Amino acid sequence: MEASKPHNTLPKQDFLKVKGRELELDRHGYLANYEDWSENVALAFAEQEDLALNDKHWEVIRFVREFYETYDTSPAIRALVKAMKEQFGPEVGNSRYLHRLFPDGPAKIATKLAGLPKPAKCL
Amino acid sequence: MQRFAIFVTKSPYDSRNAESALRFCEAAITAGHRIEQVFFYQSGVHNSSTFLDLNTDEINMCKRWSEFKLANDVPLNLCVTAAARRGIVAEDQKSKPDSNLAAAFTPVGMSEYFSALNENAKNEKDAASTIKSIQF
Amino acid sequence: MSAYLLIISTHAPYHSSFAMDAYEAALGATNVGLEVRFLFQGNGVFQLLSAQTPAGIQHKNMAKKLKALPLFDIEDIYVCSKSVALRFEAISGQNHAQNYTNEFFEKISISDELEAQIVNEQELNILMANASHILRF
Amino acid sequence: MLIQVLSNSFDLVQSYLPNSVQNDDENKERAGSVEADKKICVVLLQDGVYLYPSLVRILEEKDLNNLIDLRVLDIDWMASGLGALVSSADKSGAQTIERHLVNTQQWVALCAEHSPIMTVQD
Repeated sequence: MEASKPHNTLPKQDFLKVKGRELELDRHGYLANYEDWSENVALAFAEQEDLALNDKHWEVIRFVREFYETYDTSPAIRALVKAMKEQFGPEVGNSRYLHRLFPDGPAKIATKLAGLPKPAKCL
Repeated sequence: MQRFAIFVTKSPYDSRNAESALRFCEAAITAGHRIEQVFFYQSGVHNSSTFLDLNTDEINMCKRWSEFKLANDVPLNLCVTAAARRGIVAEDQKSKPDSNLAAAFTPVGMSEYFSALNENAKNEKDAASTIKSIQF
Repeated sequence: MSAYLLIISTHAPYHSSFAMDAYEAALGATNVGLEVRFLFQGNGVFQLLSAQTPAGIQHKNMAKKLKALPLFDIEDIYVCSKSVALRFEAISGQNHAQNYTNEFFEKISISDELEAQIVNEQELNILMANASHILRF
Repeated sequence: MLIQVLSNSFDLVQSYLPNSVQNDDENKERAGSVEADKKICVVLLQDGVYLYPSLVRILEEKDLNNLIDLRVLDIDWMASGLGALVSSADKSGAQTIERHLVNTQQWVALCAEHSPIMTVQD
């Protein structure tokens, strides 16, 4: 008899290995549990993204985590730029600066490194 | 001639909301108006599901919308996030080999609807060119 | 008079997706440069209670989310005063209604920099009539 | 302004109707209103048709007929079966509803004419 096809299963779970621990990822490859985050998580994601983190990156990563705690929202790019401008001034709070730091999209990558959910596509 | 953009927010069968929307669209076109797009948001995204299975004496909204599009070439857009949250997926989304999104519908961002209305704002002086939004 | 989209949010935050749907529609609209004005009406005013603690139901805090509205360029925010008064009469069932209502108005503020505008019936009618488009959730 | 009513919740709909004829000029000026004094068109569809008898009464009682143009979509009205009830209860009722009924084409025309259009539903 033919084995039944397991087509009604939930998608396979992916994990991120950090210091011997396996952390659950969502289906976009973002950290599933915000509380699992540590600086090592950011470093592990940065390696995936081929990104060498410097102080400027860390400033943004910490800022988006703070943003998330304040507004319960993963910052989309426009809100991120505006909020950073308010806190750090126009030198840092502009989209060109952020794109230089995170060439694949500041909101998309910085939120990933910060252990937040992916910002909604349409916002 | 008036240009309309239609915003559908309710699931078919649960409510007759979408039926009224479609009736409006067809009557508007008959009267010489234009329907610029129909946008499906909230539970309205269920209108796009090919999994709808109704008897022949009941109204299948997915089929009706698809026929409407074929006849009138009106874009049927749906909010990709609202759809994903309700299990409506297009084939090209990876990790999901199956799709229940009918071919007549296009998954888009919310901006697709609002850009149309914004174009409106810019042409405010030209009343004939403004697009009117109607929610269902 | 500038053209604007009026979004009316009429549902309490956690029972259904309506509050989030209204919020995300507003964000989507400003994203393309459309001017948005946001009105809390009916049970929508419950979204403004500042002490929401939805951790137990594993939901995001709507009051916190609303504080981000100005970051998305939504700065014209209105609250229907009649909706507030009606609801707090119902909650108290007694003469405390006025106290609850006053307390509510003192405590809501979308952010430290931004006060919601309390509107009466006439102001509300004008706000609606002058809108280019209205979406009501 | 046009209000499409798809709900039969009376309180909900009433909250969007002007309260009485005496329009507050002071308020209007304060908000710089141009449009607010225009007549509001109310179109009842779907479950909204069940509000028709109550709305007709309210418009009479509050003398709002100059401010509100009440319309009922004919096919939804027919579907409801209210017609027989209204005309048997009140002889003039049958004539009144005739004046308020619109067909789909007329509904579209009203939408083309008015702005903005708001939909009230549950």
